[in-house]
Amino acid sequence: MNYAYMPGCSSHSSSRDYEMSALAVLKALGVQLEEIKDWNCCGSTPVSSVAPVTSMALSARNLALAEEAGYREVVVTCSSCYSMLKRAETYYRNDPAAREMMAGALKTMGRQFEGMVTVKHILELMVYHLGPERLAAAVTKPLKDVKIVPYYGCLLGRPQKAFDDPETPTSMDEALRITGAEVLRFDRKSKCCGGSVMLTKQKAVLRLVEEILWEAADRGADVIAVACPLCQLNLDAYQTRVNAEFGTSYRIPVLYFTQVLGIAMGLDKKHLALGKTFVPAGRVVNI
Amino acid sequence: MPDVRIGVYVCHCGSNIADKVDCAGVAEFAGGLPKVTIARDYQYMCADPGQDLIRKDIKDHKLNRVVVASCSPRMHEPTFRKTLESAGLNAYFFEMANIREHVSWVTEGREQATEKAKALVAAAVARVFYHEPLYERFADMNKRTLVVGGGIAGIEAALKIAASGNQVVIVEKEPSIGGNMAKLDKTFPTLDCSACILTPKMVAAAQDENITLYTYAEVEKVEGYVGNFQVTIRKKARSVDMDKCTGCGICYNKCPAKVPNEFDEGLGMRKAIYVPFPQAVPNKPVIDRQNCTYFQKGKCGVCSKVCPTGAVDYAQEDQLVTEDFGAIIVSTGFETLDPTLGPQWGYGRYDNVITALQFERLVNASGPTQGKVVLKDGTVPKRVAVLHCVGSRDLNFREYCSRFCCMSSLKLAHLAKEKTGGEVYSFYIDMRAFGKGYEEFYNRVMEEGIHFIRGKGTEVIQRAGELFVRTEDTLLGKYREVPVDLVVLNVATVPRADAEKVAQTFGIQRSPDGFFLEAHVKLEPLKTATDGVFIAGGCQGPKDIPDSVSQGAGAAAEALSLIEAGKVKISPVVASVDEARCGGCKACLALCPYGAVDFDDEKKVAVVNEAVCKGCGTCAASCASGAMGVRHFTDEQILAQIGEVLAV
Amino acid sequence: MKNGDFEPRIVGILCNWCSYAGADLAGISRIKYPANIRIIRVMCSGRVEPTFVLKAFAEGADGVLVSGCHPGDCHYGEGNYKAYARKVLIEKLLHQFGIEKERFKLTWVSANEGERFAQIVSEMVSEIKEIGPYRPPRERMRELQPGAGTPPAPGWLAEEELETAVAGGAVAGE
Amino acid sequence: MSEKLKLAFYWAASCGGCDVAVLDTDEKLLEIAKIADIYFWPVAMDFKYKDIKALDKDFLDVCFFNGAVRNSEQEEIARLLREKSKLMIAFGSCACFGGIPALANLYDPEEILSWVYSGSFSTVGKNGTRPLTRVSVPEGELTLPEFYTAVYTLKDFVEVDYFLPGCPPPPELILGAVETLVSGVLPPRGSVLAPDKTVCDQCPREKQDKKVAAFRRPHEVIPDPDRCLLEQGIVCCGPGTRAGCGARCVQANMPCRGCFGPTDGVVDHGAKLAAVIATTATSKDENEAAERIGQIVDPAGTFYRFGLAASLLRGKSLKEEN
Repeated sequence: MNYAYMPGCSSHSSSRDYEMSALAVLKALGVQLEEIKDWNCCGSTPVSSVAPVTSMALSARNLALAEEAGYREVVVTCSSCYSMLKRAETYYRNDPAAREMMAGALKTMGRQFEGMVTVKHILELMVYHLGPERLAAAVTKPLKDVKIVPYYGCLLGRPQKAFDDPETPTSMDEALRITGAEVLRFDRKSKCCGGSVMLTKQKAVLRLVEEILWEAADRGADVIAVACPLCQLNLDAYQTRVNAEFGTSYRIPVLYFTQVLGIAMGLDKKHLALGKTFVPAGRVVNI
Repeated sequence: MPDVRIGVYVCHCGSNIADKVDCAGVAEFAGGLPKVTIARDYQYMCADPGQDLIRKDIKDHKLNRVVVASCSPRMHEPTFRKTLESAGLNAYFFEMANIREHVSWVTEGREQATEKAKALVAAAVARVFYHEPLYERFADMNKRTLVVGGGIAGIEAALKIAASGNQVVIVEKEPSIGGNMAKLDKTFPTLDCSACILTPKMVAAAQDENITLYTYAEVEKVEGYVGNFQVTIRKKARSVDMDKCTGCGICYNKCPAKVPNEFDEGLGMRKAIYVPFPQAVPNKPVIDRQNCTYFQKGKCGVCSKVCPTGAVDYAQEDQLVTEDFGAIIVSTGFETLDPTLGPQWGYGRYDNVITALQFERLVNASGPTQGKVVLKDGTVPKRVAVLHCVGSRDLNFREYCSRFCCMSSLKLAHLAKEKTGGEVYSFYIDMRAFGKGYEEFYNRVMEEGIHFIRGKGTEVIQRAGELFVRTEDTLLGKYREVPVDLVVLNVATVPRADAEKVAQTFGIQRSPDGFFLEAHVKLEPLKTATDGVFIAGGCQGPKDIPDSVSQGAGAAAEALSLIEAGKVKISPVVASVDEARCGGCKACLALCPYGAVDFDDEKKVAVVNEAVCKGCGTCAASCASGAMGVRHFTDEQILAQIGEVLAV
Repeated sequence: MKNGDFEPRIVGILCNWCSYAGADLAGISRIKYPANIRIIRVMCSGRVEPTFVLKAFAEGADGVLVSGCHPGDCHYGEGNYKAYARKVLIEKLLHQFGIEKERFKLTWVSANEGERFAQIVSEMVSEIKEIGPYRPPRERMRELQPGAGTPPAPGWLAEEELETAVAGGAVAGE
Repeated sequence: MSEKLKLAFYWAASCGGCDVAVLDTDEKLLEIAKIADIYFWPVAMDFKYKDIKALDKDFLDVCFFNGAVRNSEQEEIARLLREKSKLMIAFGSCACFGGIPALANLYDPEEILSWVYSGSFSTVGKNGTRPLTRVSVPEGELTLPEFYTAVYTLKDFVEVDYFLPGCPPPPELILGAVETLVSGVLPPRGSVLAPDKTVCDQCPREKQDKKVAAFRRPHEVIPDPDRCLLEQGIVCCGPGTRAGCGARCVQANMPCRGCFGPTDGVVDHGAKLAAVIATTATSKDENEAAERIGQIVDPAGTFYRFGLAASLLRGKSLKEEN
């Protein structure tokens, strides 16, 4: 089974570990992702709020490229890419004015989009398409005595409701439960981590991060599992600064859910790129 | 066919039509249409002089058809039909062209409006040419009224009708009447005790010889029409013989099975055999078979053993009874929004987040804590937050305002202050104190030292065992997190879960918010699309007690005005079969939602029961032989209309 | 936009209880919409026959809008479901008659959806303006003299003929 | 009537089955011959148009005109025979409502000609030669009738006194018509010489509520011979088609095709049939209703098989002309 794959900018930089583990897990499940040739920026953060239409056109180009290459589904790992591409897809199908605009922009690039491509997040692909049975069958080294909180971040169900509930999503809970780990209740699973304003409003963001870390620690989590590069960076890299700011002493590894799955599936740790986190993955990796 | 002579009258409706439509021009145009004898325009056709004009022309010009171009036929068709009748002409030789609602009020340009008005008039003229005289008939009116739902609105309606000497049946699906009001502790703005003012009404309803109570019963099916409804009611098995039971209470004292008490909003426990609350009417128990050990496991039977009168009857079965009624009042009430739908409110996540109704039960002396406001751990909260508009005025949940929650929140804040003596915070978007004595009540509560925070309580979080309410305080222009011990969510008022089913059973339409739709938003608040079916109370939209009581009384007046007339008019607009043409294919039989089409096995043709037919015309539209027609909406009439509406 | 000057003529056939009342509400609320629609009232969308739709097109309508109560809300219970079934077949027929799908619509408009009604009309008008006027097939009937060419059943007889035909009663073959 | 009836038969746009139907009266034909003289019958005997032209106005008593009108010759002869006949009878479904030939109204004349003269697989010459209405040859000018833009019913061009539908009209009705004419007690002008009931009235099958869960074509099922065909999901035009045929088709386990046209008062036969058939497929689930109705193949060809030229729309609009 082959899907078009849109890596997005972070997959080839800060979140190499996400991409590597995702590809490794999917490969083990018999799924091949094929990178869209000549893909471009999804049109995320700064552009999307200043010039929403232009940013949608950027997304639309990626969809058009996938469609031209004969794909019907584009898989993304990054939640921000997902949100942007999904927005373009949704607007293209339902809003004639936006469709006209995107079609016009694509035309200047000599391209067109027929609306035949559907965007899927890797979490959606794994849990709702490949299905829990298939994941469970691949688990060879179930995690024991590991407590995990799933953290979805804000973008998976927003702004448009997509494959999971925006407030109380459950798909990652389901995926993680299959690994044998104890998946803890996590009330802040879909709260914003502040990622997009980390550089401009750091104080506010540290408060948000702290609250998430607090609940994870309070519940006794060994690991926070995430599905978004920016969430991972924010929760992982800023733990020291949070500790300095609030006088706390959090030290919770933040792993991509694909890495956790990969461990349980007994995949080669080097393909899972487990050594890249600021807070070392420690115990979970060494089981 | 005798010479057809049509009179056309174009109404100015003051300036309502004349501003946009050249009425004189339309009249002149109409004068040139075939068979039109006279065409005039006039200021107000519906006023007496306008009607006199028609009457005079009918006499002087021997008119035998009349077209009035004015407002919607839904407004004045009955008026002008009466005009024709009073001039000795059959009322159905009349047709209306709607040039106000469908033309002058919706069209920008005068030229387009005038042209559209001409087209509608031409179509009406073409149609009226084919009109035939029809005769209304009358059927006897059954004088009994059915009230569905025994909350305060239904009780009020029943009492009023009973007082006039007419029979009423109240069907209530719970074991006791009383509805939502019975759960309340105090009522705003006077703070009198809810049970104290409701219980006498409940008892009066039970004792009134003109009122029959069917509690623990539901309406299954409604057939017939205004004046002659046949209603099938399911009387659910109570497992207790109502005649033998004295209401002594030994059974539920001894019953070993405990279940969360719905009446206490799940806060306290009740038994499997129970009366929902101490003042219940009737004050006789019912067995909840789902939770009864005897019914689930076949063993126990304690209640039966201890009952001194042998009233417990495990073999009792649901009973279906069919009764006749002339009018129906639907007062099925409302529910509150499921607060778990918004996980951000913390309900179900955190122990000390409760709903307004749960708080009512807490403060109520007969509630699970005997009136003490306590936290889950039994301690008295020092800080209480009351959140307004939880799910109301929120596009993610309910767009509408739930109308009474500002006042009920004020009342809850007052009670919290009174019962706990602690700090009370009220989170509101803005304060809607619209009713008599309400603003005064607001002022009074403010003076009691409640903290009013003008900001929607958007999120309730718990950290280290402490609850925080998050809000944007719009007066301070600041984000705030307020630490509290108890959060009371005043959740949105919503239609009952079974509203769709009830609406379909009674032929009521619903508005987009899901509540029952009245016939006219301002002028017919109690009528529905189905003649003889009225609505009252919270089933029509969020309402406080005074409003519900007024509507109950109003619905009683609506029902009585029908009943007291004694007769009900049967419209002659019904289907009819041309037996000479009907081939007996039977395609129409199953189509009729009322079973008004039967088959005559001897003649091998379809026959219509005119008393049952409502004239929708579905059968006519499906009769390929053309034998089935519907009077006043014949193919000829409609096709003529279609042809002419395009001719201009 | 092409066909800029073209003002389509649309026949609206509306049920009395929901859609006609909804159109009334648009008026009461003074919501403006194009004057291209001419509304005819029936008691129920279940009364609407394919004949009405074809009649409108035969008379040169550029569009036909049928509207009834939302599913489940029909005043008569289920008339609108029948309207829906007929609508599907009418669409197929119209397609075979070369009539574009934009020209015929069945919508659900309730008594309090005045704004929605106005919006539906506006959209339909602009869609039909896009595709241009409908030329009924009678325009192809070049060989016919004016006045000729009506279908052979007493429906097309002149009024007097109709009366004699009906009054005549029995016909051969019985 | 002392004198013998003077009859004419004509064959316009039709298959010829109506003429054969006259022969189907079998030995009764001899009785007709006793009471009537045939002055014109191109399918059976050699007459020339000039012979008819030579007759006095109203010389003929009755003309039985079968076939629709599709070209100028057919119109000319229709007008000629009308002038020479006291009574004009539209004989058979094509003359009454256009019949099968009128399904051509769902196509442009140009589409038809290009198919026939170049597109079709059986066309021999591939150079697309088309017949011309006029061509000059050394011997003079040759003409052919003009091909009309549409198929018409007889009534579109001349006044018709009676309609005798059927594809073809059954012998009993033909004989009944002749007897009526001989009797001199004539029904009102414009009458259809068949009962104003539907085929269902003559159909012996057991009928119940009509709720169709799936439509089937006749070749896809073996229907129960005693139950209503429509109730078995076979599109049967019986509920909306005039009786008089004796329910011939349904008794042979085939659905009614609608050849007798509508009953009196019905404006559009096909539309009425569509109404009843669609309604039987009603479902509260919109997708289910759509799926059921999707199973009706070629509704225009099914419901307007005989009546297209006499329907409200009468066909498809011509393509935009250059």
